[in-house]
Amino acid sequence: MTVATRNAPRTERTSPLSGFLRRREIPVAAALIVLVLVTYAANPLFLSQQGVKDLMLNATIMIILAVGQAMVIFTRNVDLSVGSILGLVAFLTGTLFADAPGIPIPVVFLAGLALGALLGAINGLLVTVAHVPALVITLGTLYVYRGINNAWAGGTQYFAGDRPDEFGALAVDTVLGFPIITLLAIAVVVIVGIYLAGARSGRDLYAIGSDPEASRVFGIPVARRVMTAFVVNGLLAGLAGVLYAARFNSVGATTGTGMELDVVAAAVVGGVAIFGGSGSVAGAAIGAVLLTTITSALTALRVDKFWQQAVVGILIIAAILVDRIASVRTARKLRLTEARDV
Amino acid sequence: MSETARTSTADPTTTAVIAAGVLETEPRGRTGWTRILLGRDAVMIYALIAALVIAAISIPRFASPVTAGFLLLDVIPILLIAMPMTLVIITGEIDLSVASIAGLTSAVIGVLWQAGLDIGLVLVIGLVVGAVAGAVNGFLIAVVGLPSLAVTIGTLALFRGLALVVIGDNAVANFPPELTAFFTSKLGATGIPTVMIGVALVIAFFAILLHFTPFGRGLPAIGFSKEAARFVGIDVARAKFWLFVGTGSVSALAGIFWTLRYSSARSDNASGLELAVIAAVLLGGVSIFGGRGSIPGVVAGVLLIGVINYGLRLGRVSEVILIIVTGSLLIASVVAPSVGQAIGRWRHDRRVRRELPQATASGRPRA
Amino acid sequence: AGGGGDGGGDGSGQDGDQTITFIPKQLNNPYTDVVLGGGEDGAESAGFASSQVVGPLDASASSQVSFINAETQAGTNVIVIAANDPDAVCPALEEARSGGAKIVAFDSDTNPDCRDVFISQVVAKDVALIQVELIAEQIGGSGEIAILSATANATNQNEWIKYIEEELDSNPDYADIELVAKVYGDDDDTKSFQEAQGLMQAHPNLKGIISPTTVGIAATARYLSTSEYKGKVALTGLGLPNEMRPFVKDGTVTEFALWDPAQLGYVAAFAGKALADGDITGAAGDTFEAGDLGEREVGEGGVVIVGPPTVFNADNIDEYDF
Amino acid sequence: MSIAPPNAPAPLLSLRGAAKTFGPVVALADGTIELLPGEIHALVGENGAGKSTLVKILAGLHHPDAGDFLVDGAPVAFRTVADSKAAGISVIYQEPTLFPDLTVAENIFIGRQPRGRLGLISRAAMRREAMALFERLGVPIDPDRPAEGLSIADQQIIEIAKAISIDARILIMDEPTAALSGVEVERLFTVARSLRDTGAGILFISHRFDEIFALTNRITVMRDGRYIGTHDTAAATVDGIVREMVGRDIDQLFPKQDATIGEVVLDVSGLSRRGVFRDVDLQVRAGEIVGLAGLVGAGRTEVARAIFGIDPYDTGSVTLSGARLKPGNPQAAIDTGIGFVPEDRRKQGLVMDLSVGRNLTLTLRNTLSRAGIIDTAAERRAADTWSQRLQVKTGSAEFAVSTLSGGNQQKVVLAKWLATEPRLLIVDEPTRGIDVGTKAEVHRLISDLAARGIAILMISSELPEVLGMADRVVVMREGRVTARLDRADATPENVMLAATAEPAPMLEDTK
Ligand SMILES: Nc1ncnc2c1ncn2[C@@H]1O[C@H](COP(=O)(O)OP(=O)(O)OP(=O)(O)O)[C@@H](O)[C@H]1O
Ligand SMILES: Nc1ncnc2c1ncn2[C@@H]1O[C@H](COP(=O)(O)OP(=O)(O)OP(=O)(O)O)[C@@H](O)[C@H]1O
Ligand SMILES: [Mg+2]
Ligand SMILES: [Mg+2]
Repeated sequence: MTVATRNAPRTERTSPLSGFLRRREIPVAAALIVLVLVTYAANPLFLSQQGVKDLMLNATIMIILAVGQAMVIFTRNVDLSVGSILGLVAFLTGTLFADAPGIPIPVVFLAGLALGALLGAINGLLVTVAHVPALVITLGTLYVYRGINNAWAGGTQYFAGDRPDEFGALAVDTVLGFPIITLLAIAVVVIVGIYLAGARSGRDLYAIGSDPEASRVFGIPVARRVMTAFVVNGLLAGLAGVLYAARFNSVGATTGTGMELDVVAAAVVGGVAIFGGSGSVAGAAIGAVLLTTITSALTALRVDKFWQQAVVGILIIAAILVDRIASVRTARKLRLTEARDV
Repeated sequence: MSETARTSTADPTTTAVIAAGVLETEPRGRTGWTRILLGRDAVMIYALIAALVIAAISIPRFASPVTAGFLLLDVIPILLIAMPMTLVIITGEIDLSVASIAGLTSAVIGVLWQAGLDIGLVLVIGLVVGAVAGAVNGFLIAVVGLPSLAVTIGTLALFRGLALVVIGDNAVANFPPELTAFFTSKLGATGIPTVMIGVALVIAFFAILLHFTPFGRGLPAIGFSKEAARFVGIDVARAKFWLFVGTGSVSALAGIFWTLRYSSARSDNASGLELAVIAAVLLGGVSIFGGRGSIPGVVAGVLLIGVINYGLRLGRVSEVILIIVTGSLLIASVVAPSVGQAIGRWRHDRRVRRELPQATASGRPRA
Repeated sequence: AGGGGDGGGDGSGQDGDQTITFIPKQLNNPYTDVVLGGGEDGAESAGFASSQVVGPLDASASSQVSFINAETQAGTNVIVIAANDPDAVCPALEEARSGGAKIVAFDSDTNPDCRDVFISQVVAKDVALIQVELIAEQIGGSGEIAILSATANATNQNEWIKYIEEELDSNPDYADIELVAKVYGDDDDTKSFQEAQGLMQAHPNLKGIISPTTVGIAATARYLSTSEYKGKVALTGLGLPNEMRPFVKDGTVTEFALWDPAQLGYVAAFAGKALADGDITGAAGDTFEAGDLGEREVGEGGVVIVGPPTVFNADNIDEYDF
Repeated sequence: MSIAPPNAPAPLLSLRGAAKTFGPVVALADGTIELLPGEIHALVGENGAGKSTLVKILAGLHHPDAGDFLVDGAPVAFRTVADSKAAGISVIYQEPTLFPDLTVAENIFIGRQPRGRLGLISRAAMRREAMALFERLGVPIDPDRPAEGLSIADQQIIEIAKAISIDARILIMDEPTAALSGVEVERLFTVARSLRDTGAGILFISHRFDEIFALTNRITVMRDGRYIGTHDTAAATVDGIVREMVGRDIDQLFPKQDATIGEVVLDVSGLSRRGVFRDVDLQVRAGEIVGLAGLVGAGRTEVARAIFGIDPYDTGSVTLSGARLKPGNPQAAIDTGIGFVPEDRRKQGLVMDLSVGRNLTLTLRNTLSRAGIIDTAAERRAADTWSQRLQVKTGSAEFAVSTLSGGNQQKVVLAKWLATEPRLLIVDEPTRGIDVGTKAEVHRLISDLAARGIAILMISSELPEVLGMADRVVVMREGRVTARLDRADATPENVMLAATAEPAPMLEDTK
């Protein structure tokens, strides 16, 4: 008996271009470009210097949150408490500037990151040690963190005037046309992106999301990796919280309320599979930009205000649909050219 | 055939202990009544009773029919939507758009009533709107095969947006007074709202559907393994489609209740209710991964949250404490069983170690 | 609705044993805190045995109802409420009244049928007019303006907007001013911020913005102060001095208005006391003594006016702390 | 006392008296094994004998409740799989554990991907090394495709590639050949022998005696969680091993009973699905067992799934006792009297987290209900009856079916279909991964069913099974039927020829 019945493997590699076009980020990025161009055609002011700056600023905080959320989703978990974490850290930032005048800005950043990481670690611990579903745990901490924020802040709000000007300037000053906080967000995307694509422990996150049980059997330190994802997500939510305080007018008990579903939507729109295992942080970031840009675009297009939210909903669904069609195509191709008779 | 060598490390004691392949001293898996009395649902019901007793003792005026009325009126929307939501989550899906569907229904009936349509017709159209909205979810999820978490985040925005489109910034309040009075009326002196009769019917419907029908038997199978469910002839897509139509329709019912109880139709009615419903369902013991869950547990879960909420409010405890308590309860409800399991495992290991001879005391360095 | 009766019975009547509860639109809101601060002051001066503040954390239409219910059952004598929705709270308030409680609306009115008196900041029309006046002055009497409001359903906001629109249409002084947009920031800082941005893009010739909400005006000011539009687009509306101080100082905002929120709560407490004691019934012409603020009269429709709005600018803003 | 032959080198690994319990279930009472360098050591035993449990202890996945475990003569206590890997142990588990979203190459190297510049993973190097491994195994799999959608056989091959890529000193293979065809098994053996010759020790678990006797040096037998004995393969006989495994003499392996062949029950004609199978004609009569033979990947499972309605088909028709079946509707197929025992019992045959009882009655849910409401007492009775009839070994019908051994799980699958009293039963690899004792039982069951007039379509990759059981054999190759053979003509040569080459002229078409 011979292997004559099997064809030799096809030697030609899939071309880099077609590989690029198959990436899940592409449809979202295309949708974003179309949206921006159409809006620009209708209202040139949309891409004025100030307009572009506003678009970037709007996306910044959502990008950072979406990157963290994507990391957690890759491991087949989810963190619904990010809005509450952001709120707590933003309030901490306000408190630090108010109670310790003259505190160096980097110290505030560190404190914010630390608090975010701590809150993320609590989520991670509950999820990994107690082996309970993240959606339930983080829905719980969503309430608990929000409660703590309310108890701590009460009616106190810190306003722009309570913070040093240099801190507020982070969200105003630009370098090469990019606002400083946007550059921070881009740096986050690049660093986390490289880690997830190029580091062994980063790849583990995808393996865990792809099949948690198999990961355990295979010997991947599942708990440690999931913990890492939650801590990093908390850390990034903390960063977002500090930047929120820099960018927006006031921080108080309700800062960041209701953000969680938007963040998950951004990741999903960006091609992050909700059940883990696939997607990229670049995609999540593009998803964040798309969602934040839609609102601005609709306003710039003077779409009736009552229609705006409906249009956002339709676009979210359209993005998932497009993504789905693309992946069904790939799957069909895999079926018709089965592995061994490629 | 020749045996080259033969060892037997099993000494008589070991053999005795584990004679029939089963540890004699080990408690068996619970069956029958103990299973029911010690199960997850039962614990929720005990917790509910405990909460009621504690509230009655420590909060003046809690133990009165008035409480029953106000408390039930507060939880009815959650209770209603939690029923189909339980079934949806058991099949491993989720529906985040329920509150938006309730809002859309509210907006539609408001506008139609103001336009002068007959109230009966208005309510029927409201229900149809909910069913259609659910069918949209069901189509995208069951037929197209999109993940429900993602789809319903989209329709959460879409349906709420449509509510705004329909009614804009108006509020319609002039519903027939007989009708709105009916929705807050009580059954005699019991304090129980009259509408609870309808709610009880909805609960019974879903309880029977889940626990005593062939359709319901299929749902946990779908939740655990879609593929295996297909191989026993369960039409997974159809089941899911109808479940989403179900959540849509019942959300519409909740929207109608909401509108008439508060006699106010607005686009933002019931907003944010989705997370409260899901929290209650999960507290009621439904596994977010699908497969596990029961209607009695969920009813107890919803009522427990209701009692704590109302009790604390009556005791004028701040809302802040309330959300911390709600969140902690949710966390505790899932962490506690897994702590229990860990303790059980530890005791089992200890018992086994005592009974089985440990071959070498020194030879097993625990790394 | 007979259930409320047995709850209300034992608490009412005896003087000195009366209780008052404030239900704001939402807890932990700085403006609300100032109002409630005045309210608690007033409650003490007026002689209530105890005063409470309860309320939801979100300002949604129906979230106040269960608090009203709990207060009804607790037998509270006076409920002071700022309604998130004028109609949604009605059935619950009716039930409270039939249990013997007196209802005082403040800040944002309920349906007049379900309360005894409404304590209004100011005459709604005055608030509208002063804002139009301020913006007209700041943009030099002509050009495009826009309104950035709170939620699309807010009763008080919509009333002011209605008067603003009427005034712009009818007053020949404002013939050259065109109201080009109304947007809603939902009293959410982020949303208001982005709506402000959107206005600039959608209306390149915009000369001024009126934001009759404290959250909206602050968010818009913050946006303007950090954008190229600073100093080019005028902004006015209703704001808290503490919140607006930096923007007045840096020139983003020249003038804005507000009444003293603490007085609102203060008067509401006294009105409640007068009602509970049976001194007034809420009919037009009734008068009551409002502590340090002197005598107040109940006007048409059971409305009590607290006082005229104050205009804040760089010269006087440091004199206020709320 | 030592189980090693005299003058033998020091054992690589030795486990003595290991015990493991899950709740009240004793999976392993006395797990004992010794692996020498340069040997291939078979571990045999019935389903549920505790083989996989023993493997999981060696892998560090389970912590034993008792017993001694030595690696290179030193006592060890692995806490995680990583510990056992560090000790040079590489394991192929019974059930493939691949990550569907990752590429084939990444699946092989996950956790130890080759690194290039800046310490980042080098995809090119990873692909190169994967290609080299597949070269060695003689199977052309595209290393860049995701593992999603791979056939069980391909998954198993990737598991093997994964294990041998580590250059482990100790290689443990738990039924690696269960899903493989002859060619692939041969390749695997070549690789295993070359590893052995470099001094590695290999533990090999299989239910196929031909493989055990062809490959191994020694055989260890287990029964009911206990060590029974170890033998030199050269000196052992199949009968002797089997007697030790089951503790008794077993019945005839292929107890084919005579049955009266009746009317045509299943009639498939011109069935085609683009890219999967073409023009499949097939008939099965009452009382007849038709064997569907072919190499793995020939499309047999696909045809069966299309008949049952799991997959759609493009053209053709399926008729059951004269009634045309609705395509793509399994419930209609069940209602008209088809039962289907699928090849992947964990994913398709059973709902693993559901109880034994609920699994058994899942197919009966419609028939057990009156006026739309399920009669729960009848449901419990049915579950008890059928689990007793097939002698399913379980603590309680309320235990999750995932706690059963592979063989017992397969019995549950069979039971739930027998309970529907089908007219046609399709069985896909009914004895994959099942021990001899149970296997004979399954065969007897199938034969019984045929004798009672049920039509049986049996897909099997095990030639002796097909030849022993079938009245007629239909052979498929690359999605087409290449031969139809009567029992008399169905010799191993004829079947293999039809399965691998152009149809030879000597093969007569029986249709
Ligand atoms: N996680 C578990 N929980 C409960 N029981 C278990 C578990 N794992 C295994 N068992 C039980 O332990 C016994 C041994 O199972 P094991 O999988 O080791 O058998 P095996 O020899 O590998 O069988 P097969 O040849 O069918 O693969 C079985 O009776 C099984 O039901
Ligand atoms: N999981 C899958 N996804 C997509 N296509 C598949 C899959 N499995 C198999 N195929 C396709 O179907 C054809 C038949 O494969 P299949 O494994 O079903 O054949 P078989 O004869 O039943 O073999 P087996 O002995 O494995 O059951 C393959 O050549 C392949 O093209
Ligand atoms: Mg096994
Ligand atoms: Mg097959």
